[in-house]
Amino acid sequence: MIELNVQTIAFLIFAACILGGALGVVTTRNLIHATLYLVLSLFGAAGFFVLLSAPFMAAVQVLVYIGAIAILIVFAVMLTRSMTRLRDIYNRQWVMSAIAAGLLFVLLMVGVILPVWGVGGAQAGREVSEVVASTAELGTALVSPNQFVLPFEVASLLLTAAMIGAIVIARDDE
Amino acid sequence: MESVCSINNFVQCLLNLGIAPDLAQFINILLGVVLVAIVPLVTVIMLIYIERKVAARVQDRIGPNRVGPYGLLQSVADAVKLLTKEDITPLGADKFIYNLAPIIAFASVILVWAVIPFTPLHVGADLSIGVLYFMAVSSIGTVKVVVAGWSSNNKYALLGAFRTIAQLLSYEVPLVLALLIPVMLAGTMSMQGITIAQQGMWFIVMAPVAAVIFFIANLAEAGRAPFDLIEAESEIIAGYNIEYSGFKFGMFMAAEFIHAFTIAVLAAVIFLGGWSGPFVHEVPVLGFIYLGIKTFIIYLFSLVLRSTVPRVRIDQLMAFNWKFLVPISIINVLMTAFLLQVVRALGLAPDPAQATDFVANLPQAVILLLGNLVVIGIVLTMIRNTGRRQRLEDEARHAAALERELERVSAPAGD
Amino acid sequence: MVPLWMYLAVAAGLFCIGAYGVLSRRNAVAVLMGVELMLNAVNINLIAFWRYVSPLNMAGQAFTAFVFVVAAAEAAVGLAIIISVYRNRRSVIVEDVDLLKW
Amino acid sequence: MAVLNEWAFIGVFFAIAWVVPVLPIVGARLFAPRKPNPLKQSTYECGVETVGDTWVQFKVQYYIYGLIFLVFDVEIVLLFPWALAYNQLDFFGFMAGFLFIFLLADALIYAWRKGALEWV
Repeated sequence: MIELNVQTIAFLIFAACILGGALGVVTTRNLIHATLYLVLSLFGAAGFFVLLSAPFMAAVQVLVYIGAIAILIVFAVMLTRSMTRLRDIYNRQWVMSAIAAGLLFVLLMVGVILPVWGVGGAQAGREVSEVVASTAELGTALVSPNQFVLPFEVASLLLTAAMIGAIVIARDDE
Repeated sequence: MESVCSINNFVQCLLNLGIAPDLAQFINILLGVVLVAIVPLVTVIMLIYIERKVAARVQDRIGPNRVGPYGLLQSVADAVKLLTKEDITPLGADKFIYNLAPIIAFASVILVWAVIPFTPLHVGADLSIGVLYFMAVSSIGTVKVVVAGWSSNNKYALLGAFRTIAQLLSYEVPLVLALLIPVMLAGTMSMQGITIAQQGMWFIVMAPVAAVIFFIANLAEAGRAPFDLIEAESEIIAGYNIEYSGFKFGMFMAAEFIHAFTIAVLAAVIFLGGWSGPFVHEVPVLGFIYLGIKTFIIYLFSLVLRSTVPRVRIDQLMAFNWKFLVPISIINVLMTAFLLQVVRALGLAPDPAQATDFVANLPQAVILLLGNLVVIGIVLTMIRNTGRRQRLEDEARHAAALERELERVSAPAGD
Repeated sequence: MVPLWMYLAVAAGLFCIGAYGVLSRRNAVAVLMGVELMLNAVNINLIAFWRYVSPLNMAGQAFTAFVFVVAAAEAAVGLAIIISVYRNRRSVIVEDVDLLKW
Repeated sequence: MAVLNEWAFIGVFFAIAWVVPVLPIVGARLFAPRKPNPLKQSTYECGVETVGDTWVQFKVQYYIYGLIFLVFDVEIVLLFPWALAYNQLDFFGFMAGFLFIFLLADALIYAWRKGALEWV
């Protein structure tokens, strides 16, 4: 069904990283370990982006998620250190949550993904273009008035606001 | 001609021998990886010797001179010593993660070499996002600090790790801001592309401020003096790698040395034109030599800096970054962007066809250089004024304290 | 190339695992990690659709970039809130933060 | 395909970069003596047994630096496509980038005036 070439093998490795890491995140008691599993999962996603010819996004993924957000989570874990050795890591509704998540997955797969994009699905036979837009085109699109210049500036504003808010909340002065 | 096997036609050569195309491709890649990886591994052995010699000379000592001729085999002796040292894992350490940290440390440094262009023809992988690849790989370096500091189960290691992370994170900001300028000038993020764009004019002429910021921030990223708080022995013993011994500690050390050399190579590639030099297109191997010379000049400069400048304090370190480097980098990016628009409006930008021509690049370079000089002038004036004010305040405070002291001493005598 | 549905399947799996983490963990930091996983699943979907459906239109990549921005803002503010709550109540267990509950 | 070849190189390099440091560490086991005892394996804290938890409480200032870094990192990374395409941008493109960086500088000025950049 699917030919086994280098790309497929790489895909399988990265998929294992993503899903294995994600399972580690939600099941590990030790939060530092959970963060490292999160890093593994995010790294797998970066590999996916490379396979999908979006290397810029892969670099951003590593730079922002692994280099910054994961580190920030470690800081937060350390700052709230007495909370890292809870006896119960799950709340009372964890069985319900597991059922809900499982059902959601089945619904997504059987209800949406397989009938439309799966083998013999409605959209499965689409031609995939070999030509891919470059990162420079992303740059032009981001500041072009007909495309994304407004979201671009709003993103900057959002980050500024987030930073100001977070500083005000996190500092313990006055 | 065809019967000669060299790096340049290796795949063809293997195919002639009757090897399957996929396998030939794989062998080619593997050989390339080994060749690229050997460069830093071999140089690190030399670097330790050179570093000790230079530091010794600056401090009016002789340095290593016992092992082998001129002490040349000192590094080998060091390696053998580390290899035979007992490898102690502290009780309560998180074993798996504890062993992972030195490996991440080494891998995160050596991976940068994959995108370094050695000659016009030879580059490991000419990624279209080379510059960001370097940033991404070096940001993995912070993970090693977290991992090492946390898994050692030692207060000092954890405290050192936190300081180190604060330093590494902070200095990444001016580093990335400084990298924006070569990308802007070259119009590409590939390392090879940036080198080619400097055929006409090195970027250090067009963007000296960015080059200096890049160099300083990289020194801090590598934890080199004067930013070596990471291993400030007198304050936090040895920082995050305090509990490591034997060859795991050796891995941290080797990674640090290679990192110091890597930043020199990156500065040479991004700002000093990499392999470019006379006759490089006729004899590509010359490019390797040019790059080596440029790299070693920068590396020696960082060594002299290491031996002459005192270590900064942690609060000074942070203030220097956030209140000095970052604002200057932001102003620098804006100024360069504005001047490039001015250059384009005046029609002085070099024609893409003549991008490698020195004269065609001259007007643009002069305008950018003038802009940079203005920034440097303003910054130096501000530093002088601030320094003068600070000195006057200090002197006034001292004088007041002295006066109080004199009054206190002389008062009983008057009674 | 690997067919599109396999990417979507991995993304759906990641999303559901993240959702499970958000719904079931007691520690607020772990809940936030679950949210990050879900955002990542979204990113994988965006890039996969961009590549397979409209690789010449920049909307997919631009959206991913904005998801990065939002994820960063969310992590920064979310973790700051967690730290603040910990300072005031000595706990980051989500069930303990119940002042608004009656 | 050629582009993915470059990435195949990175992939192989990645594998090698992990193998290279593992070899001497494992190799050292052959030469190095191994005589662990509790005293030797105790943590290196001035000879005294570790008192209390290793996880001392940290200053929130570390988090603040991390936070400012995160915001800057994301913003600058978004600027890279802009810088890459700068040769093709007109004055409007410059102004868009200028506004973007200006807002970034705003955040820095706020943090500065608020005293969030002070170490102590």
